[in-house]
Amino acid sequence: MYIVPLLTILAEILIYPGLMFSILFGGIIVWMYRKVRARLQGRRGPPWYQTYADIFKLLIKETIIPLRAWKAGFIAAPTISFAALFAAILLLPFFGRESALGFLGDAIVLLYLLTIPTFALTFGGMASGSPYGIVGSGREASLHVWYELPLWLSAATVFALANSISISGIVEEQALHGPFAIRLPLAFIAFLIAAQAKLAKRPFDIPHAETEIVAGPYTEYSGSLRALFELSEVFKWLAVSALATTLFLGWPLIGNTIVDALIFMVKVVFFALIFAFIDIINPRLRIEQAGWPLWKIATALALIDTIRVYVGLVI
Amino acid sequence: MEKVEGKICSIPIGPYHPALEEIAFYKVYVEGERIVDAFIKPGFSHRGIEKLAMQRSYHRNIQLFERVCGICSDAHTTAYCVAVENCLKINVPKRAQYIRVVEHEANRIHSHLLWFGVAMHAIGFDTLFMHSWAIREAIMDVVETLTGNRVNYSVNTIGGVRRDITPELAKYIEEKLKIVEKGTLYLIKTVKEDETIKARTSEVGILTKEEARKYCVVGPTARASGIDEDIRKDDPYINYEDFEFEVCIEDTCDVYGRIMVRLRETLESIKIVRQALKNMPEGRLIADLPYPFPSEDVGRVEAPRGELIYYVKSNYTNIPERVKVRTPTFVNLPATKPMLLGDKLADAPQIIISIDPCLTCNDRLVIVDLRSGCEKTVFLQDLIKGRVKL
Amino acid sequence: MGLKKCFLCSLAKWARKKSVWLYHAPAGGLCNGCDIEIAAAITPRYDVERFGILLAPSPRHADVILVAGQMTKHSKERLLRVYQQVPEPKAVVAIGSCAISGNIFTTDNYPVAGTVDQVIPVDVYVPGCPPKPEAIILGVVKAIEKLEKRTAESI
Amino acid sequence: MKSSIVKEALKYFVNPVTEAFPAAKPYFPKKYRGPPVYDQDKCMGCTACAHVCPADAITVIVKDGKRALEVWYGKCTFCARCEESCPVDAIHLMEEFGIPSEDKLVFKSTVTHDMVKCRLCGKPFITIKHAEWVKKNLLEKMSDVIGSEEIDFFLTVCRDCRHEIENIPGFRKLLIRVLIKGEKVWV
Repeated sequence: MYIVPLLTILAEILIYPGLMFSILFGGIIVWMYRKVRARLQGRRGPPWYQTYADIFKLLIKETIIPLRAWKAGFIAAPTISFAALFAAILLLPFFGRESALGFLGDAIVLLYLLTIPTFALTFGGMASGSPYGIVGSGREASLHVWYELPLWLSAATVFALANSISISGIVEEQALHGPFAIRLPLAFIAFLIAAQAKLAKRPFDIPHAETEIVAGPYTEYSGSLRALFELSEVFKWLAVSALATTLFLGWPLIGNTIVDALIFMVKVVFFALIFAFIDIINPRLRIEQAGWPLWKIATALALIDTIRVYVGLVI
Repeated sequence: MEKVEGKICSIPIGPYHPALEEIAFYKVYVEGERIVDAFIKPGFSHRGIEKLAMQRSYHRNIQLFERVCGICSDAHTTAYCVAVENCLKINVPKRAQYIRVVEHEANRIHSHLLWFGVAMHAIGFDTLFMHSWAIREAIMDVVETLTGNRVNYSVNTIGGVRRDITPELAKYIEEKLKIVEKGTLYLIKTVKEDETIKARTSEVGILTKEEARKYCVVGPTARASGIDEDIRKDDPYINYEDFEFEVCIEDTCDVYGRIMVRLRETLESIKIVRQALKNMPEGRLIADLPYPFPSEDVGRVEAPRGELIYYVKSNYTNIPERVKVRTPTFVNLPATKPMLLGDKLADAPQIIISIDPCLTCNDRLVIVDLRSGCEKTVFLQDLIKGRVKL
Repeated sequence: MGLKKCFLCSLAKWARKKSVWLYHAPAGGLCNGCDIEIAAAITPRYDVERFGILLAPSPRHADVILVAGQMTKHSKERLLRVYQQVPEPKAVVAIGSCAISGNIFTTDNYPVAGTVDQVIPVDVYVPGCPPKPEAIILGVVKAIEKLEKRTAESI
Repeated sequence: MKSSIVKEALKYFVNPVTEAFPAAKPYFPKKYRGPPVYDQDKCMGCTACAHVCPADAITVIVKDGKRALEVWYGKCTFCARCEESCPVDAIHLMEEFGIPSEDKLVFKSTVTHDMVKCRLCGKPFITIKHAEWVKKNLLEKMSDVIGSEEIDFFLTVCRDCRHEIENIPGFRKLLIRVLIKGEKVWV
C-alpha cells in the first residue's frame, strides 16, 4: 500500500525534478551560457555535452587534499553545498504549479537553502589553507552581505503581495492576476541584480576573479571534490533561474501538468540567458564598487516596491 | 598569506599566476584590501643573452636578440641593427628603411592590441579581450604574409632587410589595415562609452608627472603621465623624419590614460604604415657591408613598451666585443611600486599589467640586482659554482 | 557486471577525451612568443573551447600542462612543484624549440638548467619557434591520446 | 552605455570568426618559414647552412667516409638563413608547421654524401658533389689561370696536407696566383 507513494517520492528525488533531470537540464543551461558567451565573443563554443564531460572527468580524476588544509572541512564544504542545492531544487515548482516536496512555508526554506552554498564555499576556501582561497572566501562573505538584503527584500515584497509564503501560492496568485514582473517591476530589477551576484557572474564574479586570486575558494580543489562544486554550480544556475521564474514570472498556468512543466522550463532558460547576457557585456567590479549597485540601487528599488505593496498602490 | 606586522599581511602574486603572461614574483603587503607596500622580484627568465651575444657573430646575434622578447621582436632586431649600423657606419638603402618602418609599426599595432586584450582580461572583461584579439588576427596575417612567421619576424638584417614588399602585398596590407582600423575605432568607442571600464580603471595606479620624471619611465607609461616623449619624434631612426604622425599624450596619469594612449597610438601606427606603403622608394634592400673596425655606438628605438637602447662595441673580429641592452621594462618596472601603493588589492594585476611588463625583456639585466646579495636566490650560488667549474 | 564496467570505462574514456583543461606553465627563460600563441589558441580565430579545451587558472584543475620556454635554474624548482600539484592522470606538452632543446640559448649557458624533459617527464613535443596555434592544438590532441592510453591501462 | 559592444557582439554572434581548423587547411602565406628540409639531389654537402645557423640546429657528422648533414627542428629557429645561404637551393623551408610528436628526435631532415679521401693522408675531407661543384665553378671563372688537373690535385688533398705542400715553392706560386685572381670571385 505504502509502496506507491514511496516509489513516487523516490522517482521524484532520482528522476524528475531530482538528480537525473536537474543534472541534465542544468547541464544544458550551463552549456547555453557558455555557448552564448562564445558566440557573442566571436567563437564557436563548446558542444552540447560539454558540461557532463567536464563533471564526469573531474569525478574520475585524482583528488588531492593539500597538507595545509583542514581535511574534514575541506571535504565537507562541497558536499554541503551540493546537498543544499539539491534540496532546493526539490522545492522548486518543476511541475508548473507544485514542487516535489512542497509544504506550507517552503518559499522561506528555499531561500535559506540557497544561502547555504555561499557559506559552504566560504568555509571550503578557508579550510583549503591557500592565500587565494582565504582572500576569495573573504570576498565571497562580503559579497554575500551586499546581495542578501536586496534579494530578501524583493522576495519579501513578493510574499507580501501574494499573501503567501508557499511556492504554489505565489505561482497561483500570479496565474490569476498576472506576473509579478509586471506588477512589481522595481523589485524584479532588484532581484535580477541580486541574483546575478548570487550566481557570482560578472560584474560580481569577485570571489573567484581569475586574474586576481587565481580561482578563489576553488583554487585548491581537485578531482571529485571540484566535481561536486561544479555540480553545485550547475544546480545554482538552475535553482536561481527557477527561483526568478517562480517569484516573478509564474503567469501562464494552463492546468495540464506536462505543458506547465515545459513552459516552466522555457522560462527558466529565458532567465538563465538574461543572466548570461549581463555576464557577457560587463567587466568585473571591485569589491567595494559592488556595493553600489547592490546596496544603493537594488535595495532602494526593492524598498520602493515594498512600500508600494504595504501602502496598497500595486494594482 | 602571512602576517607581517599588526594588521599588515603579505600576499604573493606569482610566480605562476594567471594574470601574468610570464613568470615574476610580486609580494604585496596589504592592510585589509589596501596595499601599503610592494616587493618586486623578477629574474626568473634570465637567460644570459648578453653573454651569448659576445660569443656569436653579428649576423647570428640578430636571431638571438629577436628572442629577447617575442612580442616586441621587431623592435629588438631594429635596435640592434641600428646600433651596429651606427657603429660600423653603414648607410642603409631607403627602401630597406621603409620596409623596416612597415614591420616596426605592424609590430606596434599587434603589441598594443594584444596588451589591450590582456588589460581587459585583467579587469574581467573577457568579451573585449576576445574582440581585440579577433581584430589582432588581421594584423597577424599581415605580419605572417610579410615575414613568414607570426611572432619572430627575422626580416631585419645588418644593413637592410631580407624580404621585399611587392605591390600585391602592399594591396593586401592595405585591405587588412582597413579591418584593423575599423576594429580599433570600435575599441576606442567602447572604452569611452563604457562606464564600468571607467569605474574600474580611472584613478587607479596613479603615477603623477613628477613621479614619472623621478622614475624615468618611458613609452606609453610616460605619455599617459603627460610627458611628451617619443623616440620616433625626438631622435628619428630608420627614416622616421619622413612620416607625419602625432605623439599621443594623456594627462590622466592612470590606467585609463594608458589604455587610451595605446589605442590612439595604434591608429597613428596605421597612418604611418599607409604613408610608408604609399611613398615606398625604389632601390636595393641590403647595403654593402664593411669589415668590422673598433668603434662603439648606441641604437635607440621606440619599442611598443618605450625607449629601447642597444649599445654595441666592435673590434676587428666579426664578433661584437660587447652588446648591452636597456629595455623599457627595466625602467618601467620600479614605477609599479608607487602605482601600487594606496590602491586596492583587486587592482594589483591591472596596475602591473598597465605598464605592459615584458619581463623577458627585462630579465637579462637583473643579474646585477641579484648579485647584490639576495641570499634567497639559488642563482648566485649556481653562478659561482659554474665559475668554479670553469 | 562486465558490461557495466565496460560502459563506465568507455564513459571515462569519452569524458577524458572531450574535456581537457590546460595549465600554462612557462618554464622560466622564455621569449613570450609561445605564450602569446597559446593565448591566441583560446581566442576567436582558433577557439579551442569547441573541442572542450579550457585554460584552467590553477594547476589543481588541469589535465595537461603546457610548458613553454627554456628551463632556468631559477624556475626549475617552481616548475617541479607545479607539476606535482597537478592531479593524475596528467600529460605534459613541451611547446616550442626552447622547451625541446634550448634553441638559440643553448643548454650550457650559466643561468640555464637544461631542457624541460630533464626535470619533468614530457609526453608530446611541439616543434616551432613559435609553433602556430594549430600545431599547439594538434599537440594537445596528441596528449589527449596519450591520456586515453593511460586510462585504458589503468582500467 | 553599452550599445556599441552589444552591436559588435551581435555581429559576431551571427558570423563567428573561428576557422574550421581540423577540417580546413590553416592559412599559410607564400613564403612561410616552416621546418627546413634538404633536397638530396641538389645538396652537395658544403655545410654553408651549418655555418650560418644561429641556433646550431644543423649538425655535421663525418662517419665511415660519409658526411651527414642533419637539421633538427627541435632546435631550429626557423629563420631561413640556411635557405638564403645555400648556393644551390638545396634546403628550403616548407610551408607547413612541424607535426607534434611523442619523440623529440623525429623532427629531422637528413642528407648524406660520399666523401673524397685525401690523396696523401687518406682522411675524408670534402664531399664528391662539392668537389665537382667547385671544379665546375673554378673552370668557368678562371680556366685561364688554372688547369683542370691542378684543380683535381687541390680538391683531392685535404687542408692539413695542403698546408704542408704550401711550403713547396712551385705549388705556392700557383696558390698565390689562384688567390689573387680569385679575390673578386670568392668574396
